[in-house]
Amino acid sequence: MESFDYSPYLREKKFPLIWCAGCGHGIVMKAILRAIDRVGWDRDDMVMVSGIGCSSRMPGYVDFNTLHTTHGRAIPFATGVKMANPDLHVIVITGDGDATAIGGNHYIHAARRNIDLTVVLLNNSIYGMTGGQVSPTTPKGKRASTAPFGNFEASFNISGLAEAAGASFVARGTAYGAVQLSKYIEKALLKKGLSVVEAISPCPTVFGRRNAMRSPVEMYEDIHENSVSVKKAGTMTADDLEDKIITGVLTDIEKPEYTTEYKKLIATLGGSS
Amino acid sequence: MESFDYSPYLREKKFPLIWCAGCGHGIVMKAILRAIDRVGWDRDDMVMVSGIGCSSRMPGYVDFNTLHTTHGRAIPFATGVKMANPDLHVIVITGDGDATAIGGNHYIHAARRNIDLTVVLLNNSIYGMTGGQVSPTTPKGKRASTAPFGNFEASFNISGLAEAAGASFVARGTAYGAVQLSKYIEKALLKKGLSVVEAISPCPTVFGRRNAMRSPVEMYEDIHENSVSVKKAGTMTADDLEDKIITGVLTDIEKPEYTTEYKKLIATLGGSS
Amino acid sequence: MSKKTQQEAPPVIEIIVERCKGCEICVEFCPTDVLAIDNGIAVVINLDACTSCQLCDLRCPDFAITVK
Amino acid sequence: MSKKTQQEAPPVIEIIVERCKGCEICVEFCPTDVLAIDNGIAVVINLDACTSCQLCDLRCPDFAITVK
Amino acid sequence: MPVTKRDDRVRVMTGNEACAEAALAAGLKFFAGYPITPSSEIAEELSTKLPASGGKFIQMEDEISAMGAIIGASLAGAKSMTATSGPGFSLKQENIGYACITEVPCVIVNVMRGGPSTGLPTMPAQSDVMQARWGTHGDHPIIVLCPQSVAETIDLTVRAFSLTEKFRIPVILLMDETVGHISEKIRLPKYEELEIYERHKPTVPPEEYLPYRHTDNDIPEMATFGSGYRFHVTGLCHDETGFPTNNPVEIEKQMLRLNRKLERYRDEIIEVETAGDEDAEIGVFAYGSTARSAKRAMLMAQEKGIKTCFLRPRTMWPFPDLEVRAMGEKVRSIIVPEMNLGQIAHEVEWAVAGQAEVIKVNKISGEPISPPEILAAIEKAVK
Amino acid sequence: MPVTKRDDRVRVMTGNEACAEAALAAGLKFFAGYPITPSSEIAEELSTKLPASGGKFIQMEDEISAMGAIIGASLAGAKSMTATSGPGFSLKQENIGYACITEVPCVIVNVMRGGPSTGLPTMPAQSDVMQARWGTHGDHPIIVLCPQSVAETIDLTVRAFSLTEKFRIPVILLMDETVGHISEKIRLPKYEELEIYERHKPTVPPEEYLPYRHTDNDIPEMATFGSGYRFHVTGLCHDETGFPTNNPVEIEKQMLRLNRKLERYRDEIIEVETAGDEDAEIGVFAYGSTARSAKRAMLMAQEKGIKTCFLRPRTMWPFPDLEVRAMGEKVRSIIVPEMNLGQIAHEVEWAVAGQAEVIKVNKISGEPISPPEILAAIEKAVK
Amino acid sequence: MSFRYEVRLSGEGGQGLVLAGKVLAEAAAIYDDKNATQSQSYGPEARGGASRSEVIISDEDIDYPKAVNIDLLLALTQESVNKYHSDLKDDGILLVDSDACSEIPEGKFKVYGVPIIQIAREKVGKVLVANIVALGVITEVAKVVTREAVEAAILARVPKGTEELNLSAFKAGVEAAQELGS
Amino acid sequence: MSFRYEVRLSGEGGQGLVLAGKVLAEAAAIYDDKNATQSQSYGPEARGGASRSEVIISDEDIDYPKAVNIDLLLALTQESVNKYHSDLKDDGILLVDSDACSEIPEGKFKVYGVPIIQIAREKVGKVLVANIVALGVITEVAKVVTREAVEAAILARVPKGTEELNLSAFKAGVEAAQELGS
Ligand SMILES: Cc1ncc(C[n+]2csc(CCOP(=O)(O)OP(=O)(O)O)c2C)c(N)n1
Ligand SMILES: Cc1ncc(C[n+]2csc(CCOP(=O)(O)OP(=O)(O)O)c2C)c(N)n1
Ligand code: SF4
Ligand code: SF4
Ligand code: SF4
Ligand code: SF4
Ligand code: SF4
Ligand code: SF4
Ligand SMILES: [Mg+2]
Ligand SMILES: [Mg+2]
Repeated sequence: MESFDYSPYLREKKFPLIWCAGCGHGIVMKAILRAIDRVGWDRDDMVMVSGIGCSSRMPGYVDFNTLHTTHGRAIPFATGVKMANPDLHVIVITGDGDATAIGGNHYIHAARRNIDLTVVLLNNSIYGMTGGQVSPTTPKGKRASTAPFGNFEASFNISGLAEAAGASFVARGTAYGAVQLSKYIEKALLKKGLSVVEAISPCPTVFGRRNAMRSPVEMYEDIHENSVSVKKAGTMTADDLEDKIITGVLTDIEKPEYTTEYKKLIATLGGSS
Repeated sequence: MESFDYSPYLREKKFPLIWCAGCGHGIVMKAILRAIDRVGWDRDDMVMVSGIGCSSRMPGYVDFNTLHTTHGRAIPFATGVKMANPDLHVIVITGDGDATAIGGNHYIHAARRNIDLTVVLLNNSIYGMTGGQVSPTTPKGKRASTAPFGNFEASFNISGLAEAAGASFVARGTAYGAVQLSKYIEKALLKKGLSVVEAISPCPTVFGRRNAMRSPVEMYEDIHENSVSVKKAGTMTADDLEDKIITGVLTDIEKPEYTTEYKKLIATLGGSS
Repeated sequence: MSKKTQQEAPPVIEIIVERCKGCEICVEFCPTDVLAIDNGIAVVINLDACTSCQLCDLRCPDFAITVK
Repeated sequence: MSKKTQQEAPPVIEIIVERCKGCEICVEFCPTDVLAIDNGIAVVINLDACTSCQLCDLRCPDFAITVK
Repeated sequence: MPVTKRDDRVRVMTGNEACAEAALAAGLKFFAGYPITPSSEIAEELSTKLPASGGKFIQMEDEISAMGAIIGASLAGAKSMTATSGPGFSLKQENIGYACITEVPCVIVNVMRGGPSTGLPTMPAQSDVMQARWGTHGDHPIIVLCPQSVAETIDLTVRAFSLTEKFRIPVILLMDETVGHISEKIRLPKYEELEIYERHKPTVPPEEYLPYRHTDNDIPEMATFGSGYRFHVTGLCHDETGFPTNNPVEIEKQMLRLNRKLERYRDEIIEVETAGDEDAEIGVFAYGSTARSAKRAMLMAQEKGIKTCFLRPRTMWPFPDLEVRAMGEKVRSIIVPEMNLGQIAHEVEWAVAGQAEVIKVNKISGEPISPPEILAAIEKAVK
Repeated sequence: MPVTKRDDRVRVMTGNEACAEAALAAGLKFFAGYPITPSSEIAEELSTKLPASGGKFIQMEDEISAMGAIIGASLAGAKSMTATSGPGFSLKQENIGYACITEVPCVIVNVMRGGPSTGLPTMPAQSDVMQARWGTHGDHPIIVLCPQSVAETIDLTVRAFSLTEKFRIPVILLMDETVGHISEKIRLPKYEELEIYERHKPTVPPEEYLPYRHTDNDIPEMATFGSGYRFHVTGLCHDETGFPTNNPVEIEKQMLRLNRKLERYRDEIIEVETAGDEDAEIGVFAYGSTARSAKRAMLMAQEKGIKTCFLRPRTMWPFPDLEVRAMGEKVRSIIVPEMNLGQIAHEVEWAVAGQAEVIKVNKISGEPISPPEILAAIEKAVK
Repeated sequence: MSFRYEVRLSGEGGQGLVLAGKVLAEAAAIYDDKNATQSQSYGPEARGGASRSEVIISDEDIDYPKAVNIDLLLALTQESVNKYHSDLKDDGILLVDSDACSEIPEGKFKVYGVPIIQIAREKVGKVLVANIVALGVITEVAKVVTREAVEAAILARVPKGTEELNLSAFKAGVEAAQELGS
Repeated sequence: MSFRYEVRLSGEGGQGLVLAGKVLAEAAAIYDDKNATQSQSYGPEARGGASRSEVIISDEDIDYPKAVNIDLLLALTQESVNKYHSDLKDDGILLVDSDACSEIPEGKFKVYGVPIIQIAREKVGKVLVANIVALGVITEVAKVVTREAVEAAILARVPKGTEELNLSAFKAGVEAAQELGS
């Protein structure tokens, strides 16, 4: 078996990647590129939009139409891109802080509208870029630079939130389980509607170190041990599931998609787009 | 039986109310005041905080500490009030636009933190104050000044969203069923944690007229016909439940409350608050 | 006390005209047709029928009607 | 072709040193201990053991290692 | 005798309606907004008319996202606009800065009401004129146009699109509540005859394309997402390639180019109206709806024998400093009536640098300034 | 020979740490923030130290909510602060306007980095100085302080709290990345000896309390939520009672009172540092970290025999116009070095009104301006 | 000096005075080829109807678009009479709903009392069209727009299906004015 | 003129140069009663460590806090040697990690080569403390802070439990410098 050749998708001049040694974001990026390759879309038709954060630096490295926006606002920018030209395939790259702290409202509204974007949310449970502040997904008790005594806020179930808001496809994968992750992303890309893939992506530098996980490898092993497939999770008790990462496709439903509905409206009114 | 005497709670000099003839907001306001009366809290310890909208004009009429903030931001202001003085009872008055359009993020984050606020969300499925634009709760197909061909966006289940985000108490009542509504509000007030009461409150002026409901009374009758208790809803099919208003207590769970946890932290650190 | 007997005084329905907006809610939801709208304002037209059920008060959005 | 036979050439493991950050992921997750870190960079220490399973490539966050 | 409309292009419409109408004429294809008084009618009009003309309208969840959406749409090739008022304008500032540094064409309408905060939602003011220039953080270029009437709203809306597409600088159309809500008789332009500027696209092959090239004219060509030019756009300081850089030389080069566009094309961007006596001793400087009172006041003063002249910026920013200075060199006093506490009078003072006395006529009560109020100031000044 | 610390109050700390430390000393009880480079250390410090001193720290979901939360907390009686940088500062603008019109005391720290937009997150700039004055819509009063060093960050943070509590005007502490991140030797003040201003509370019985009373001193007494004074606060224009009004007379009366505070207490609010030769021919006007280079440049110029003087605003807004004018009347040229494109130089030009030449020294590359660069401008000016 | 005619329509929110103003302005501007502007004052936010609507008609450009020296004031409530009559010109016209406004202040203006709302209710059958009845009266007493122009403007503005109703309201207003013998 | 000593510590992010700078500044300021500032340059956002840390020591107020005329440049990588050596004073000191930096540019400055990282790894047992080893060398060759002050500052800054390790790193640096015979 040949290694997958990422180079056609890369801006190799921009390498090495800005991310720290062992950061999961690079693994997720690979999973995305393999998924796109399988789907077979033309690079000219691909748009990758991100907010601000370590994760949001990804668009700089991929040879698509790329848009690195403001913190938390990737989804609105992507909404504009998609509405202006519904033929473009728009992927949103975002982090837990970007999508669920400052950008939480756009996240739920995009889900409500069910607009055809694929949101890959790199969840490292921390604000990586700014040096390790607590995020809405930091688990209770974990330390962060602004949770010096351990976080005592509850954390979001961000996939659950997307479902409640109306997303038509939600899945969760991990940087450890990179093959499956890529499959979920592929499904998400193909879904006509708002799809979210939450990718658990370890941050060794500012999360791991502060929480007694000394090496990147340790963090990946940790993910490995705590991952439970959605199927298996169905057989487990809530107690057993605490602190577990449930992976798999969590929601997959058919609903009217926003730009498609809009096209119909235009057609009804006799406008040509 | 004597009529309930609202006057001790009112700023009667500010009457008549700014709301249109038949607007549900006044009925909800009464339900709130009766609930507060039953709970027996001192007016000096009550803070009512609102955003911007017709609904958000309520604080001007009640004789508490009252705070009419910026559009969508009532919850953050209320969070500051409550944290600075956890002995105050803080009620947030907000509208569907205020809480779930521009303010959606604060709404879900307050639920996540489970901070002890009572949010009464007056849902009239429209932006009343600005003249009838579509809101995130406008039902599909209904007309609004910015949905001239009928709304084709999906609408939020705003109670469901609060639950998914972590609220510890969620209930839904209506201006028609004002007695029950007041009971839900009472429970919400007594709940230690973030509680949401969604109050279905008709807007005859800019919603009703545009949607062929010619009189306020018609709108109340409509609510009456479409209301289904949560108990009864359990026995109905999803199809039957379409367009129905499910009323009752939807969530009521015990979880650690934010300001209480913070107090503990201060105590641990030996700080005195 | 709450049971209505013949000896009891009839209820007193107070309508604050400055507040009433004539929305007809009290009129339509009064179970015994005690009220009506006159010149855009609620008025009592059949006090005897009033059962003091308070539904008019409960639903009046404008704090304009009370029953004692 | 994908079945490994004795006649086949051994896999070619390419490590782009400018990209490698020495995170040890490839080293630790290689099932057959083909790799090691030397002076902060991944190096091949036991090519013969390589089964071309690609796990190193799959998980290298820095696009630094490929197996052909 | 049945009456028939004499001229098919004659209409009575509000400034807000005119803005929507003109935007469509200029080729608007995407509008994202969030309702706010007194701008909502622009969105309402477009929610009907855009889809009918094949464009797209969306009501976003807030003003921040509306601003983000129009930038995204513009990058995907659509002429884009949003409309709001003070509170929403404040919220849009961060993303306006993004459009500035990434040089994405877009039009932002602010129909000014009284402020700060919720202030006076239904009453006119002109108190966002400084914010329009300085509302977002960091040095940035911005163009601001101020119509005084419904008819001029048509012109300046069309012009806003031309300027933003040509110079790749966001353009703010700064109306006031009076202009937005007044109904006036206008004559629609012939749309076929409008001068519409289309974005300058690259002609080089994609691999040679530099999205932030230091071109001779300081305006890089702009490709469209999906057109085969795969480029990168970021709000970080970037070099010619569009990728982030920490190199101080490259940073400064780009930032200076960006900001230089305003100076370089100043004369093309700035438009003023002048009127009145050549040998005036009193000048009146006014803009937006207040300028209508000001001009009337000038006429009244002239009737009373006071030599008066009038200067009105249709372009507020870049500020018409030379024009103001020229007036300052001619007259004894300049009267500056504004529905604010003297924001632009400060700029007038700066521009005249002591050459003439600057007299402020301010009103922030939510009421417009009337001709007699300005006349009184003129009369006092000549005494 | 073991070394022992000589003086217990001597520390080496960064400007950001100093800001947190001083805020606690001034009585800070509530901080709400959202992380952003280069301000995050202020929040990080306070997340540890506030609860330990009985105060509250909260990281909100964004900057808008952080700003809202501190206003709420202030109304409930807590001295409140937030800290951010450019992008977050832009987002806070709407609610800053709310604090202005409702006269709620609060301190907003902006540690300036390069802009616009994401710009240069880790590099210093001074390009939000105009935004600090005009960032929110509507006419509004605001006070802005600019420390040049870690030691001065201590002073001005304490002062920020005093000014905001005394005048009921939001105070912006405008640091720059250099001041925020530099570690310097300082000597902590004796906290017991600090002059701390506490909010002026009403003494009348609750039923007589007018939250926006037209007091003689233009500063209404401020009650606390929960203290028995049940009053109403709104961002709409309101009258003395705090309730909304559409009455033009009442509106204007309140708005004028609000804005008048800045003029009336100008001399108490404005602080400048002056240095150099009485008979200088060249003046240098600088602020923030750039002022350190500027002062060095002045000394270097003096060594070369050039009579030079120096003016540094510790208070940036209200702008020290009289002080600048006085300098302008004395010197031939004023050099204004800034890490922006000349934002404050424009104000200097306005203030001197042609009395002196104003020479801009600007740098927006993310690098600080060095003494030799300023010296070069001085030398060129004397030629 | 040029011709400028200022009309202020005042009453309560919901009485359709903005629409009446727009119709008047359109009649003058589109059908009578004059210049015209219409503006209004709102309540606290956009929601409620405006309680004051102003039309300026002129044969020149209209600079200041607010009424300051009113030629005709329509007042449908006593409150508006009290509030606005002092803005009337010396030879201006005060047109009041004679049922709603009993106290008529002293002044040099002419006063016409017409039971506008009653006419709408009783003659036309819909209180809602009182604004159009008022337009009829105004057209007749002010004589700045032609009847035909106003009719055309009404037809262009009112919802489909209500044309007849509105035209008859207009006619009722015109007739009531004629009875005044003006 | 007054005494001003400028130190630049350069290398890669993650080598602890900011901490080393802070320790040096604190040694001078708190324990040696001089004035001192420390500042740094960051990468694209705050996340990564800084790759450049500067300390100014003076007996006066320090106005411009950036190094412009460097007295001592520590370079732990060849890249930093290349990038920064030209900022050195004529009689300045270039201190390089002798393993990492093989090409030493011409200049009037003095050059010291010490295998700092190797000492940390082999003599002290932790690459991580290379920054403290470097501090030892600097203290010895620069002679602007006392050894005691630096030791006290190290103890005040390093995490509990690592005091011994860091002190021995410092000592190893001092000794290596002494071997240079300076
Ligand atoms: C408006 C605004 N606020 C704050 C910031 C600072 N900031 C940059 S990235 C970031 C958090 C990123 O966290 P996340 O999205 O989880 O990405 P990660 O770095 O962890 O991949 C923050 C707060 C900003 N750039 N803009
Ligand atoms: C930042 C900002 N954006 C927009 C507005 C305009 N605005 C005022 S109220 C409102 C909607 C209110 O709707 P809702 O909360 O549902 O209240 P309702 O009037 O229906 O009771 C809007 C959009 C504003 N005041 N501020
Ligand atoms: S800080 Fe964390 S998230 Fe950011 S690049 Fe480093 S490891 Fe990845
Ligand atoms: S517009 Fe609607 S919500 Fe607002 S007051 Fe009127 S009826 Fe109520
Ligand atoms: S419900 Fe109240 S406001 Fe409505 S008609 Fe009856 S009394 Fe009047
Ligand atoms: S109390 Fe009951 S019966 Fe009496 S008027 Fe009211 S609703 Fe009718
Ligand atoms: S996983 Fe990649 S970066 Fe990490 S050590 Fe191996 S080759 Fe190097
Ligand atoms: S391909 Fe598999 S066996 Fe070979 S080096 Fe990589 S991980 Fe090890
Ligand atoms: Mg993260
Ligand atoms: Mg609503």
